[in-house]
Parts: sequence; structure tokens; C-alpha cells
Amino acid sequence: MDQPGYDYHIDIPGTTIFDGKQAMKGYALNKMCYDFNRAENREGFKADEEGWMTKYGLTEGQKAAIRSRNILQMIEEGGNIYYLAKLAGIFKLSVQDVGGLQTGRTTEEFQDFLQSQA
Amino acid sequence: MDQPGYDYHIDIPGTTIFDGKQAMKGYALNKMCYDFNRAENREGFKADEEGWMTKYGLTEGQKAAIRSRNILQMIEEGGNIYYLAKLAGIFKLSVQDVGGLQTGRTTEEFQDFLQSQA
Amino acid sequence: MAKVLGGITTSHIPAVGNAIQKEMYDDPYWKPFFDGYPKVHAWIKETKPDYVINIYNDHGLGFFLDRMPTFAIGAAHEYRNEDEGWGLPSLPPFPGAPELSWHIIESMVADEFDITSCQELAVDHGFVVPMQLFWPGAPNNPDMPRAVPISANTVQHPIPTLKRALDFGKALGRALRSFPEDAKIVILGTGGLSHQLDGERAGFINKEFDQYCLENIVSNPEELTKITRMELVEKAGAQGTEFLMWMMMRGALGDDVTEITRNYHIPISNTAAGTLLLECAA
Amino acid sequence: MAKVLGGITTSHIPAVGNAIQKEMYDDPYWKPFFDGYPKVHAWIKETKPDYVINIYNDHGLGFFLDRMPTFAIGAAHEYRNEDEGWGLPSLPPFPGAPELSWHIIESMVADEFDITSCQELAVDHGFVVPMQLFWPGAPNNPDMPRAVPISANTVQHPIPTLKRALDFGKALGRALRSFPEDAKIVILGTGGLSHQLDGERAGFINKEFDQYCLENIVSNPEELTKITRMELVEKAGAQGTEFLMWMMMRGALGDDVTEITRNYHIPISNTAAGTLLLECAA
Ligand SMILES: [Fe+3]
Ligand SMILES: [Fe+3]
Repeated sequence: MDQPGYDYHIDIPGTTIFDGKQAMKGYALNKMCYDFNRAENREGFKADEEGWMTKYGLTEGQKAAIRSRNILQMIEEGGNIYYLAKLAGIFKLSVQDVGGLQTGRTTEEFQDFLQSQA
Repeated sequence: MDQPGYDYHIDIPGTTIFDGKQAMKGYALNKMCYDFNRAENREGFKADEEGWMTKYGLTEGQKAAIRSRNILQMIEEGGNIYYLAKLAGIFKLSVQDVGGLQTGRTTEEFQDFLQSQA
Repeated sequence: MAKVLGGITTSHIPAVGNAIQKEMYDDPYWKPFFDGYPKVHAWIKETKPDYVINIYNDHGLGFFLDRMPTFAIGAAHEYRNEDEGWGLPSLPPFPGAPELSWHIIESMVADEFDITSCQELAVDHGFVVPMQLFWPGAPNNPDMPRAVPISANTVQHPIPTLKRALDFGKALGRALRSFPEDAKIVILGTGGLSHQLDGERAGFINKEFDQYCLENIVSNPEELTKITRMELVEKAGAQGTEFLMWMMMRGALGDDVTEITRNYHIPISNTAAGTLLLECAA
Repeated sequence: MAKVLGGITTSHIPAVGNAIQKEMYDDPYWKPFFDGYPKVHAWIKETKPDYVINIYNDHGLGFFLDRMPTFAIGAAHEYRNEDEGWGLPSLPPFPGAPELSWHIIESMVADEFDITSCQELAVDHGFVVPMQLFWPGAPNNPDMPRAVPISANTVQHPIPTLKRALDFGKALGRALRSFPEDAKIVILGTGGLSHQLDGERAGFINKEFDQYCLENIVSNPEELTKITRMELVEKAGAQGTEFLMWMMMRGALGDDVTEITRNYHIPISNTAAGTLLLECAA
């Protein structure tokens, strides 16, 4: 989707503004993740990742991001962190694990980074 | 539910204001009717009226109103006309039939009454 | 920048969809109603809008009481008219205009309107019937513009005030005119005029009040903001509150409008049917 | 008429719920955080609120992008914390206060806020963790007030402006003070302070900006309305936009407040945790 003219966003390095454009791009991915609120859907995904992603109509880019557990790529493909957090739960990743994965740090290094800002 | 103090409503004879109080009173009834948007639910109701009403947790007053096809009583019990219209569809009642039933007129008399206001 | 060509109001009674399907244009019951539309058709053919903002009220298909928004704006690639409970056949989807939808939502939230954005939305007769009236065969009409549905709550009180509805329209107009595409936009305000479906007062119609609304919505919409919501129920009937859609449409047109055509007929089904085409100053 | 006793802010990080369950109050990691709460507990014991307005933001349980409201108000008999995706055990339902909910909705819609009313609403950690922090054992605490949940959109831009959030609070305050019951009300503003979960900037915390916000939210909230939404994302982090809940709470308190206690600690999980108790003038 092209969104002419309403580009009021300022550039914030390392930050993707989850707006209508991203939300539309990521709709299928976020919908799948939203449905992970229910245990039966988490089990469905775990039993057949590929089939489950196809059922929700994920794009090739979204599927590739999930296959490679690449959080930054999921965001690039329109994923919203609140919905993705439910997927991270299935992968047994903590919020600090997810932070480390996105910033090229180990979980411990990421925790130290947080602490350093005290 | 008691709604103290916010009684801004004026009295309009023959008219029930569908507000929060009515909406909460009628929730189960309206929910059942809303679900009649789907053909499978209409069929379910037609196959077993009593069981279907119990499944949606209708109150005794709501059940009695439906059993007797009493539209005014359905409204009294919290029904909203937009949702009830879907139930009327199942009973094969037109909007003019429903108008007649509520005003003690035959359908033809009700149509004449409409026409008389031209 | 985009341009608002004008606004069109119409009733959206389900029976009209049926009459269109059966082509009952010359039937004695229907003729006085359908006679209101040739001038609208001519105007649309001449002006050829690129986008249509369809302001309607949902009647229990798109929204339920679990989540009832005051103002909802569709932001989807397409909109489907799903079964409303009567088994009516579904039409092909209406093409959406998500880039315009998001432009409106961004602009109106910045303008302090608390929008509910809808990336999926089933649309009912309130949206569909006017499309069929204005673009015969819709959505399969070569001139069919891409659509943005906007719905206001008239199912459950509290409904928005007439002032808020008019102000909504004004903010919508600002949003549309700042859309950076050289596009032509038409706005529909659908529903009304006076009618009441429920209660011992079912069948209530109020010609005098409708005429007052028709007159003022053209030249002095601010006057109508003095009407309280309970007065609106009293004078327009319980479902005549749909007149809020007309107010929303009107606010978006600006002060300088020309009335191209007007029609008023009692009754269609239980309703006083009103049609109005207002053209914005160039 | 009802009385607004005061407002309490807190972070609502899911890990806090876990730490409460394990009673880690004296654990070195948790102690500086939990040390912020005894004065709040004492105040609650002393003032005994009858109702709690819990202003939080949903994180993808109660709402999805198909229908994303800007401001939603619960109007149910009870609220359940359903599974958010991690299989956490469900608590017994929190008792609602529908008569107060509808009073607020009526008042705020009349006041030109475009509310989405929710007669069913699943509440997530944003609502539940603060309840557990303030009423240990919640909802099974004899002092547990009946609740009205209010949620603002911080999932998807456009989010409401800081000015709109403060104005929302002011209108909420008017609604509460006109509730014709001799009742005592406390308002929670939950979420924040600075944090960012997503992107290469994940882990971002901004102590200086948080201190600026903490200072001004007490004595000069109007100053904070100058912050644009994009500035808020830049300075508070992408999820630090939850500070909007604090603004909404603050608006409802009125001008004359006394700070009873304040706590600020970095980090809890990925977040700078802030706690503030503001009492309204009698
Ligand atoms: Fe209608
Ligand atoms: Fe949060």
C-alpha cells in the first residue's frame, strides 16, 4: 500500500513506527499471532508450522522470517511486537532474549545494557 | 442493573430508549439474534428453539417473549429492534408485519397508517 | 490535493435493494421514490468521482454490543456485504481505498476524534443500497469509485450529538482536502429520514420535522445542532436518529453548496425517504 | 456525589505478576521495585476506595487490528484475565461496576469523546498486574473495589495525542464527580515509563526524560501536552507511549494534588518502572 503525503513520521533510528501501512503489511502475521492467545492454536502451530502459516495466508517474507526466527525481519514484514511476543512465547524466548536477538547481544549482555542505563 | 442519576431521558410514549441499561438487560437475547447473521445458527434455532435459547442463556422473560412471538415483550426484555429483525426474518415477518403486531393493527392497517402520514 | 465534489443523501431501506433487483422503477409504489435519482445519475456521470466516502450506520452486522464504537472507519482493501440474517445473496466485494482511509484516520485522530479503525469490516444494507442506487449494478459498474466506509453508532444510546456529528464532518472535510492526490471525492450520508420500527409508536413518521431538516441541512446545518438527541428520537422516530449520517456528510462539504436535486416521499417500507444532492463550490 | 480520592501510577510489566506469585519482595533484583508500594498500601487501607478506574492499554488480548478503538470503556458485570498466549493461570473474575461504567460513557459521549463501549472485555496484564500490586491477592482481597477498565490504543499509530489524553482525563473527572452516589473512587494510570521492546533500539531507556515526565505530571501536566507523539516515541521508546495512560489518569484528578509517594527504578525487565501516588485535595 502506498500512503501518499501522510508521512509525518520523524526518523527514529532502530525504530519502526507501527502505523496503518505496517499494520496492513503485517495483517496475516499479526492475526496468526493474535490467535495464539488460545492454547489450541499454539498447539496447531507447533504441530505443523508450515501448514499453519499457509492457513493464515502469511507472505513468503513473513514465513521466511519465522522459519529463521528473525525478529527484526518479522518487524520489517509488518509484525507488531505485542502480537509477536505470543510467538516468542512459543519459542520459549524471554523479553530479554528477544532484546538480545534484535541488538546482536547475548541475553546477559542485553541485561547488562539495561542495567547500565540506571 | 440500577443506573442512578443518569436519567436524562425524556418520556416518549411508545418508545423505549435502548441505552446501557436495556442493552445489559437484553444482552443474551441480542447476542443470540446477532448470531442469526449466520445461516447455521438460524437452522440451529429452528431445529430446537428451546435448546438454542438455553444455550445463549436467555432469561425466562426473554424465552417467554419469543415463545409467544410477542415483539413488545422482547423489547421490554432488552431486545434491540435491529437484532430482533433477524429473528423476525426467521419467523417470516416483514417490517410491516412487525409494525402491525406492535400497534395492534393488521399488516394492511399498518400500511394504511404509514400511507396516511404522506 | 483532492477535491470534494459534493454530497448525496439517501435512505438505505433494505426493501429498496429488492426493488432494484426486480427493476420496479415504474411500479406505482416505487416510481415516486426512484424518480429522485436520474439527476443524481447524470451528475455522477458528469463529475466521475474517484473515491466515495460512504457514511452509514451499521444495523447489527459489522458491530455487536461487545465492542460498540461511536465512530468507525474502514481501512481495508475491500468490503463484503455478508448475510444479514435473511440469506440475501452476497455481492462481489466493493474495492476499498486503504491509503485514503489511513490518511483520514491519521488526520482525524490528530484532530481529536477518537476513531475505531477497522481492517476487516462486513458492510450491510446501509452501505450497499446507496451504492446500488447511485452506481447501478454496483460494484460491477465501470464508474464505481473506490470506497471508504464510515459508520456511526445509532444502535445503542448514547449516540453522538448532532453537533459532534457535524464537527466530525468538518474534520473529515479537512482530511479529504489535504489528501495529496489530484482526486475527486463524493460523500454519501445514508439513512433516515423519520421512521420508527419498534414499540407502540412503530410506524411514526414526521413530515414537518423532515422538511425542517431538509431545509436546514442545505443552508444552515448549525441550526440543527440545537436539537438534542432525545428530541431527535422524539421528532424523527427511534430509528430516525440515522439523520446523524446526514449531519456528518454535510459538515464535510463546507459552507458554500448548491442544491442540485431534492426528493421526499412517504412511505417506503416504514420510512420517509429523502434524497438530496449538494454540490460544493468549485 | 462521588469523590475522586486520588490517582496511582505504576508500570504493569508481566514479570511483576510472576514476582508477586513467588513473593520475591526481598530479592535484591526486586526489592527496589517493591519498596515503592508500602505507602500505597497504607493509603488504600486508610482511604478504602469503593471503585477503581483502571486506565491501562491492551497488548493484543482484548482488541485486534480488525477493530482497534482509540478509547474503550468496559461496561460489564465482571472482567476476566484470559490467557495471553503464555498459558498463565486465569484468576477469578474482577467485579465490574456497570452502573458507573454507563454513567461515564453517557457523560463522556455527551462531552464529545467518541467512546467504544465494551459489554464483554478480556483484560490482560496491563489491567491485572496493577490490581495485584495494590490489592494483594486480587481479586480475592476483602478491600477489592469494583472496577471500570478503560483502555487507550498504544498498539497502532495513530495513537491519541498527549493533549487528547489529558482532556480525556478531565472529562472523566467531570463524569466521576457527577456520579450520584456517595462513593470514593481511585484512578489507576498504568504502563511505562520509558521502554522499547522492538527493533535495533530494543532496550532503550531514558532516565532524564522519565524524570521530566514524573516531575511535570504532578505539578504541570499541561506542559507535557507540548510533546508530540513522535517525540514521545523517540524519547520514551516505542512502548513508552504507555505514558498516555498516566496523562489520562492525571487529567481526572484536577489541579490541586499532593504527592504522597514516588518511586523510580531501572530496570524491571526491559522497563524503567515508575510509581506515583497523588492525592486530591479534600
Ligand atoms: Fe437504517
Ligand atoms: Fe505495557
